[in-house]
Amino acid sequence: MTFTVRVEAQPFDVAREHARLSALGPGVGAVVLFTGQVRDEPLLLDHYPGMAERQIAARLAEACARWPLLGATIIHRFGPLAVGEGIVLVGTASAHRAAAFESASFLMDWLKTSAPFWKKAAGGWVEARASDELAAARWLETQEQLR
Amino acid sequence: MTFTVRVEAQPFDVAREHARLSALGPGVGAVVLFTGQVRDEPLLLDHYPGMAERQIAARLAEACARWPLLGATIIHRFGPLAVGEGIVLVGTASAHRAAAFESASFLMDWLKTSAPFWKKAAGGWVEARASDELAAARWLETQEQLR
Amino acid sequence: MAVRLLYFAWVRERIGVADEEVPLEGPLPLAALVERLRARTPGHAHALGEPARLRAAINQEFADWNAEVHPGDEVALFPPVTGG
Amino acid sequence: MAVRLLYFAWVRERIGVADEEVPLEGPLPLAALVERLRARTPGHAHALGEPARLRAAINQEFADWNAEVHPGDEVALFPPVTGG
Repeated sequence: MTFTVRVEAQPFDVAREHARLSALGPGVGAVVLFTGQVRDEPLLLDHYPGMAERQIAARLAEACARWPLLGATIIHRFGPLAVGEGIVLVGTASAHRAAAFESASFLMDWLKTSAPFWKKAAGGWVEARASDELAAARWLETQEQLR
Repeated sequence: MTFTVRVEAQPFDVAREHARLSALGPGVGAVVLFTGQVRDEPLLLDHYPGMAERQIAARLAEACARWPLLGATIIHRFGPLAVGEGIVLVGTASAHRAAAFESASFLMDWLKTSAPFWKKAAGGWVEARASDELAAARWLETQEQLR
Repeated sequence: MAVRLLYFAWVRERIGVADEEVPLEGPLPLAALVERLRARTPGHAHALGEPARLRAAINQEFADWNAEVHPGDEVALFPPVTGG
Repeated sequence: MAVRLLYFAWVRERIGVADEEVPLEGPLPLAALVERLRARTPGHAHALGEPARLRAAINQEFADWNAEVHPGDEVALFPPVTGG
């Protein structure tokens, strides 16, 4: 089992991260890889070093408590990013698809509302979206159902 | 927009499929890539040529009707497969993460119950799982909620 | 006039052939066609003895046992699918 | 005794510094600390004028305005996060 959190400026390598997760052992049956990328206009990503890693690691620990994961990788970039560049990668590996899908979706929803990053576009700082708060909150409501 | 369905014997290239989806234009903000791989013991995958492509394409058309996808790729392999080898790849690209996650999960659930493939292991033909039928059925129940 | 039959997975293994043509003069419910097929060989009887364990497709679309098979159709019989 | 303040995004831009130390002799609710900070410069007043638009962390954990800040703590003030 390998759980990795990285906060860094350089681009990530999707193929390498997928290969790592899929090679975690003969028990891996499903890998889900989510990537978020810059849409429509370049962005500058500000972040809070230290707290960023800490918050992401805390969300990952919660995911591990809820789903039988065999591995997970979370990478969040900061700094200037061009259109089409990857911002965030969340990868999960499990025996079955439900755990891999649900945990990756959970991690993304919580990163959106609790990882201390801020996007700045040409028009100024991007406003937080109420829909992101709702997306994260639904995992609180469904906590019992999902077990 | 590019929607691709392939049923083939050779291994797929995760990096290439991800790169294709993420390069579909400046509107792409989220890519979800699911891969299913052989767990625990080698498998032989039998399939129904023609119907396999047709069923997968039908599921993809349903996904496109339900979510605002900018592209999707579905690859299903057949023939002999070693432990750790990829069996199926489902990739989706959209502006936002919810559409990419939900459509990829939908496609996998329906492929499990409607794509004509059969797995044979050393101990014989793998039995269908009732949980897969239930996973597919929940998309019928939630069809209204999700719009 | 005939229908083309295709068999997959353990249905094919028990019957011993992957495909065959059987004569069909007019429309027939799928259940009745399977009944006829069972009489062909002991392998057919073994493969097709428990319809609850089988699934069927007519012209590459899933079909239930009440569906009508027409001359010229492609009919496939197989276990519940286990791909993905 | 002091607390270390960190500012991010438009909070940092309005205040004009990324971090600073302010004296603190004993525990103080976060809301009261922010009140004090607002009085430092017009930039602070502009950045910290609407607490509803701000979020806070104490020692890298999210904190609400009632939380107590202690001397030696690291306090961060920033807009709602927009990563991912």
